[in-house]
Amino acid sequence: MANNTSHTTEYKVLGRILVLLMFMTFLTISVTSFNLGAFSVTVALLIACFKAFMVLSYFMHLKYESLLLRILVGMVFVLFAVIVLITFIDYAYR
Amino acid sequence: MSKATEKIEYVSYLDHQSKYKGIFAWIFATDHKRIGLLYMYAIAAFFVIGAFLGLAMRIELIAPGETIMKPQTYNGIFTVHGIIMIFMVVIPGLSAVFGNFFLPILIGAKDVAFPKLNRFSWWIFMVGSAMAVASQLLKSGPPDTGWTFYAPYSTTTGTNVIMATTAAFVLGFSSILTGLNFIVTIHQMRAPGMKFFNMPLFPWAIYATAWIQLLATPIIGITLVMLIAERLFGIGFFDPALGGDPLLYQHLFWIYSHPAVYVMILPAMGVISEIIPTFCQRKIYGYKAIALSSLAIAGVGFLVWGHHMYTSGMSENARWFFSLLTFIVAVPSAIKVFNWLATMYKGSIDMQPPFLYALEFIFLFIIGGTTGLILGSVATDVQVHDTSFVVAHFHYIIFGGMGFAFFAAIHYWLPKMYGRMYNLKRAKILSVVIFVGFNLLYFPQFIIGIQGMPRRYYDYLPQFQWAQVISTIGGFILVAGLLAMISNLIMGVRKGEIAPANPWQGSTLEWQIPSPPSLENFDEEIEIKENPYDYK
Amino acid sequence: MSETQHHPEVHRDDEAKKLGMWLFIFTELLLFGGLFLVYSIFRAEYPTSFRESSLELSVTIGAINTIALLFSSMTVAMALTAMQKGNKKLAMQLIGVTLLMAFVFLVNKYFEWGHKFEMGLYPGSELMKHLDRGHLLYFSLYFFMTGLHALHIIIGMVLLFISLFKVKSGNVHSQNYSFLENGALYWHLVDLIWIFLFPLMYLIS
Amino acid sequence: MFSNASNFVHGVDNAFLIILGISFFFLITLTGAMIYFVVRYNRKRNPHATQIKDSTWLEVTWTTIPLLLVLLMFYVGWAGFLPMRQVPKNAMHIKAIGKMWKYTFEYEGNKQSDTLVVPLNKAVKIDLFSMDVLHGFSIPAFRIKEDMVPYKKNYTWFIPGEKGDYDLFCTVYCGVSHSYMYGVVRVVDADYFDKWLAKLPVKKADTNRGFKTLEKNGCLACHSIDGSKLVGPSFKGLYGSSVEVSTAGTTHKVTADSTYIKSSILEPDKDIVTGYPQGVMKSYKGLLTEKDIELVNEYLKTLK
Ligand code: HEA
Ligand code: HEA
Ligand code: HEC
Ligand code: CUA
Ligand SMILES: [Cu+2]
Repeated sequence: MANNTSHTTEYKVLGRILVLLMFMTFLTISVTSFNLGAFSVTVALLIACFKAFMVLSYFMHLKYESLLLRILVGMVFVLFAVIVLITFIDYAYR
Repeated sequence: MSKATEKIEYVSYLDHQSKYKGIFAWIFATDHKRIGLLYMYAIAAFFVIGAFLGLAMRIELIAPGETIMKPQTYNGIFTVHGIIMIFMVVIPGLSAVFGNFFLPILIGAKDVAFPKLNRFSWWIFMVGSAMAVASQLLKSGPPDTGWTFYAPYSTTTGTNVIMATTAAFVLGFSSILTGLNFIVTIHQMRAPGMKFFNMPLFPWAIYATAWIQLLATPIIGITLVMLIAERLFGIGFFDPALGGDPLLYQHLFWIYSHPAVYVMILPAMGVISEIIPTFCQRKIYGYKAIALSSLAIAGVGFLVWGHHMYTSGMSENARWFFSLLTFIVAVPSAIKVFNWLATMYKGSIDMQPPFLYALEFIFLFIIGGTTGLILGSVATDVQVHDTSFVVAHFHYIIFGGMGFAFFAAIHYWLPKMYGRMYNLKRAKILSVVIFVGFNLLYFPQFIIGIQGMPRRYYDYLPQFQWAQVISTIGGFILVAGLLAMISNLIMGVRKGEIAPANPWQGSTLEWQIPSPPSLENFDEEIEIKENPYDYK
Repeated sequence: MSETQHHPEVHRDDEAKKLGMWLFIFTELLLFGGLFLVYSIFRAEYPTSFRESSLELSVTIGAINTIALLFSSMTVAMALTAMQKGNKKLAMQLIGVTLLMAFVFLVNKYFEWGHKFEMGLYPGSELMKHLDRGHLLYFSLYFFMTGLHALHIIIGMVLLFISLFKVKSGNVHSQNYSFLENGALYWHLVDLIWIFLFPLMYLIS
Repeated sequence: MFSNASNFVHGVDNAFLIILGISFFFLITLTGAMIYFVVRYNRKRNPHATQIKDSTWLEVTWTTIPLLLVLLMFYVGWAGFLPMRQVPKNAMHIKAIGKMWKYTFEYEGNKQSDTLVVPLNKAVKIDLFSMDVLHGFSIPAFRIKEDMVPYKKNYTWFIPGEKGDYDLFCTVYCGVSHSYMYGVVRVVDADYFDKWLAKLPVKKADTNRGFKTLEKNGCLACHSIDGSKLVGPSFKGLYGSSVEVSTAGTTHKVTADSTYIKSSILEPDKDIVTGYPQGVMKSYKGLLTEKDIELVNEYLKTLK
C-alpha cells in the first residue's frame, strides 16, 4: 500500500453533487432574470460561493484532506476577500 | 566530529561526477547546492551591473546641470538600476542563493522537494534576466518609467516598456516556483523527528517568505500583463484618456510590491538569527517570538500597500487605515531586534567578520526601519514622499539590511560552501570601510530629502549640492570596499586555508557535516535537537 | 509527520506532489483574483454600462458552457475514482468524456467570440475605440478574462491528454495515480473560475 | 523647522519631531547596548556564555511598549494631516494645471499666470489638474504635496504665513524634463496681490495656426512667448535676432532665420544655445511636417 493518501469518492456521491450544482446554476439564472437590483448580485455571488465550496469539498476531495490543507485553502480565499475589501475602502469613500 | 562512514565514500558536491561534463554539469544540475551557487554567480554579476549604474547616477548628480549624461539617459539608468536591483538581485537574493543551499541542509533533507522544478526556476530566471538586459539594448531605448511603471506614463512612452515588463513577469514566475518548492520542502522533507518548532530560524524565515512569493507575485503578473495589453490594444485599464484608472494600477502594483519588500528582508532577518547565537555561543533568546514574528510580518505585510499612495488622491479613510496597519507591521520587526540584543547579553562574543556584518546590519536596519516609521505617518510622509528621503530609506533598509545580511551570510557560510577560509583580518577591515562608505553615501540624502529634494531628478537646485557631493564620495568609498571584499572572498575560495567542518562552533545541522557537503548532504545519521541552538 | 516505515520515499513524494499542485492552484486563483478585483472596481464605477454590455452576451451559450464544465468536472473526478478502483477502461472513457466536454466548451467559445469579431468587436478594433468608457472596459475585461480562462482550458486539456496516455500505457495505475489526481485538480480549478465568471459576465441584468 | 510658512508646518513638524525623537532614542540605546555587550561579553573577558531562559513577561513588555508608541505616532501623524483635507469654506480657488513640464495657474476671471502668487494669511484652495500624465504638486516649505492625476479631481490648500518666494517641485516622475518642472510660489501682501491680479491679462483665445501647432506639440512647455525663461529660450523676439550657439564644441553667433529655426526643431542637438542644456529638447523629425514648421516660422515672426 504505497498510495493510500487519497480518499476514494463514490460515483453516486459525485453524481449527486453534479445534480446539485446544475440545480444551483438554474437557480442563479432564474434569480438574476428577475430584476432584484443590487440584491441579485449578492444572491448570484452567494450561490457561486456555495457551488465553489461544493466543487472544492467533493470534486477536489478537500473534505477528506488534512486539516492543514483545508486551513490553507480557506486562508487563500480569506486573503483575497480582505484585499478586495481594503481596496474598496479607497473606492467607496472617494 | 564527522568521519565518513565505511559504506559511503565521502565526495564533496563540488567534485561529484554526474553524467554531464564541464559547464553542463552545472546548468543541468539538480543538486540544490549547485543551483544555489548558480544563482549566486548570476546575481553577483547583475549586482555589479546595477551597482555601476548606481555609480553613474552618483557621478551625474555631483553637480547641477549636465555632468556626464543626458536626462533621457539618466531616466533610463535609474529605471534599469531599480529593475535589476529589485527583481534580479534582492528578491531572489538570499532566498534563492542561501535558501537553496542551506534550507535542505538545515532541516536535514537530501534536496528540495522538486529538484527539476528548481533547475527550471533558475533557467527562467536567466531568461527573464536576459530579457531585462535586452530591454536596455533594443532599438527604442531603455525603459524610462522608474521601476514602478506608473501608468499612464508607462502606457504612453515610446521606450522598451513591453520588454521590461515581460522580463519582470518572467522573473516573477521564477520566484513563484522557488517559493512553491520551498513550502513543499519544509512541509514534507524535514528530517524524522524535526517538528516545526525544532527548525532553525532561517528555514522559518524562508517559509514565511515563500508564502509571500507564492501569493503576492501572481498579482503583479496579471497587472503587468494588463499593462502590456493596454499598450498593444489600447484597452484602457489604467490610462485615464482611455477610461482607465491610474490609481488602480498603483493599488495593484503595491499589493504585490509592498509584500515583496518583506521577501527581501525576512530571509535577511533569518540569516542574522542564525549568526548571532553562533558567535555568542548562546541559545537564541525568544526563539518562538522570532519565528512567529516572521509569519506576522508576512501576514500583516499584505495589507499595508497603500502607504505608497498617501498623496495620490486616495480617499481619506484609506489613508488613515493604511497608516495604522503600517505602524502595526513595524512591531514584529522591533521584537526581532530586541531578541537579538537579548541574545548577546551574557554571551561569549567572538568578533568574526560575519558577526561584525550582523552588528552593522542591526544598526542600519534600525535607521532604515525607523525612517520607515516617518514615512508611515501620513503627515510626515506628505512632506518627504517622493523625495530623496525615500531613496535613503530604502537603500538603508534594502542595501543596509538585505545587502549587509547577504555579506554576513557569505562570510558565515563560505567555509561550508567551498571548504576554504578567506582572510579574516582583511574581511573585518573591509567591513568597516564598506560601513563608512555606505553611511556617507546615503545619510545626506535624508537631510536634503527633508528639505524637499525630489527623487528621480536629473538636475537640482544648487542648495542641495553639498549633500550630493558627500554622497558621491561615499559611493566611491563603498564601491572600492565592495570590490576589495569580493576579491578577498574569491582569493579565499581559490587559495584560502582548508576550512574545518565547524569553524565557528555552530550548533545547527550544516555544521555537523563535512565542508563542503557531499552530494546527498547527510552520509551518516544526524541528531535532531530539541532546540536547534543548543549551546551548553 | 506520518512516517511510514516501509516506503517513506514513495509515500512522501505523492503527498509532496499533491501539496505542490495545491500551491500552484493558489497562485492561479490569485492571478484571476487580480482580474476579479479590477472587474469589481470598474463594475462599481460603471454599473449601468456593465449591465447594458452584458446583455450583448448570450446567456444560453454561457449556460451551456457552464453545464459542460460542471459535467466534465464530475467525469474527471469519476475517472479518478475509477482509477483508484483499478478500472482502467472506465477511467479512460471518463477522461475521454471530459476532454469531449472541454472541446464542446471551446467550440462554443469559438462561436461566441467569432460572433463578436464579426460585429467588429475585438481588442484594438475601430468599434472598440468608439465605445464609451464603461462599455469599453466591460468588453476589454470580457475578452481578457474569458481569454485567459480559455488558455487555462487548453492547458488543462493538455494535462488530461497526457494522463490519458499515461493511463493507457500503464504509467498511471491504481497504486500510483498522482499524475491523474493532479491533472484533475487543475481541471477543477478551471471549473472553479468559471463558476464565478459566468454570473459576473453573463448574469448582471 | 517650525517656521510659519503655512498653517500646516506646526502639525507636520510636531509629528516629525515626536517620531524622530522616539527613533533616535531607540537607535542610541540599542546601539549603545550593542556596543556595551560586545565589549563586556567579549570572548576574552567572558569565555563562557550564560544560558538564559526566555521570559514571556519580557516578550510581552517589549511588544506592548512599541505597540503603544506606534499608536502614538499614528495619532500625531494623522492629527497633523487631517487639516490638510479640511478646506475652509471661504478659501480662494486657484486652478493649477500640470502639463509636461510646466505649471499653469488659473485665477478667477479666466486669468492665467506661470507663477503662483498668493496673498498672505488667506486660505487658498488649489484644484489640481493634469493634462497628460501624473505630476506632483509639492511645496516643501508649506509641507504640502498632492498628485495631479489626469481626469481625476484632487486638491490641496494652505494659508501662507510669511511673505517670500518658495520652491514648487513636481515630485511624480513625468518624463525627460521631470527635474525641470519646478516653479515659484510668491506670497505677497493682500493689497499687492489685488493689484497684481488686476493687472494680469485675461487669457485670450489665440487662433493663430502657428501658435496652435506650438501648443499642440507641447513646445510651450519649454518655450514661453512672453520673454520669460523656461526650460528653453523664449520665442519672443527670437526671429531675426542673433543667437550665440555652440556647434560641436565651438561657440559662434548665428542669425535666427527660417533655416536655423528649422534645424533647431529637427536637429536640436546640432546648435546648442549658450546657457541651455543639451539633449533636453528632443528632435521633432517626423512629428512636425514641413508645413507645420513653416507655420511656426510665420508665427515666430510676429513675436516681436
Ligand atoms: C527591504 C525592503 C523594505 C523594508 C523591510 C521596508 C520596511 C518598511 N517600510 Fe519601506 N520601502 C521600501 C523597502 C522596504 N521598506 C522601498 C523599496 C520603498 C520605495 C519604493 C519606491 O517608491 O520606489 C519603500 C517605501 C516606503 C514607504 C513609502 C514612502 C513614499 O513613497 O512616500 C513607506 C511609508 O509608509 C515605507 C514604510 C516602511 C515601514 C514602516 C517599514 C517597516 O517594516 C520597518 C520596521 C522596522 C523597524 C521599525 C526598525 C526596528 C525596530 C526598532 C529599532 C525598535 C523601535 C521601533 C518602534 C518603537 C516601533 N516604506
Ligand atoms: C538592492 C537594491 C539597491 C542597491 C544595492 C542599490 C545600490 C545603489 N544605488 Fe540605488 N536604487 C534602488 C535599489 C538599489 N540601489 C531602487 C529600487 C531605486 C529606485 C529606482 C526608481 O526610482 O525607479 C534606486 C535609486 C537610486 C538613486 C536615486 C535615483 C533618483 O531618484 O534620481 C540613486 C542615486 O544616487 C541610487 C544610487 C545607488 C548607488 C550609488 C548604489 C550602489 O552603486 C552602491 C555601491 C554598490 C556596489 C558597488 C555593489 C558591489 C557589489 C558587488 C560587486 C557584488 C557583490 C556580490 C556578492 C558578494 C555575491 N539608487
Ligand atoms: C523638453 C523641453 C523642450 C521642448 C518640449 C521643446 N524644446 Fe525647443 N529647446 C529646448 C531647449 C533646452 C533649447 C536650447 C538648447 C538647444 O538649442 O538645443 C531649445 C531650443 C529651441 C530652438 C532654438 C532657440 C534659440 O533661441 O536659438 C527652437 C527654434 C526650438 N527649440 C523650437 C522648438 C519647437 C518648435 C518645439 C515644439 C515642436 C520645441 N522647441 C520643443 C527645449 C525644448
Ligand atoms: Cu511633472 Cu514630474
Ligand atoms: Cu511599502
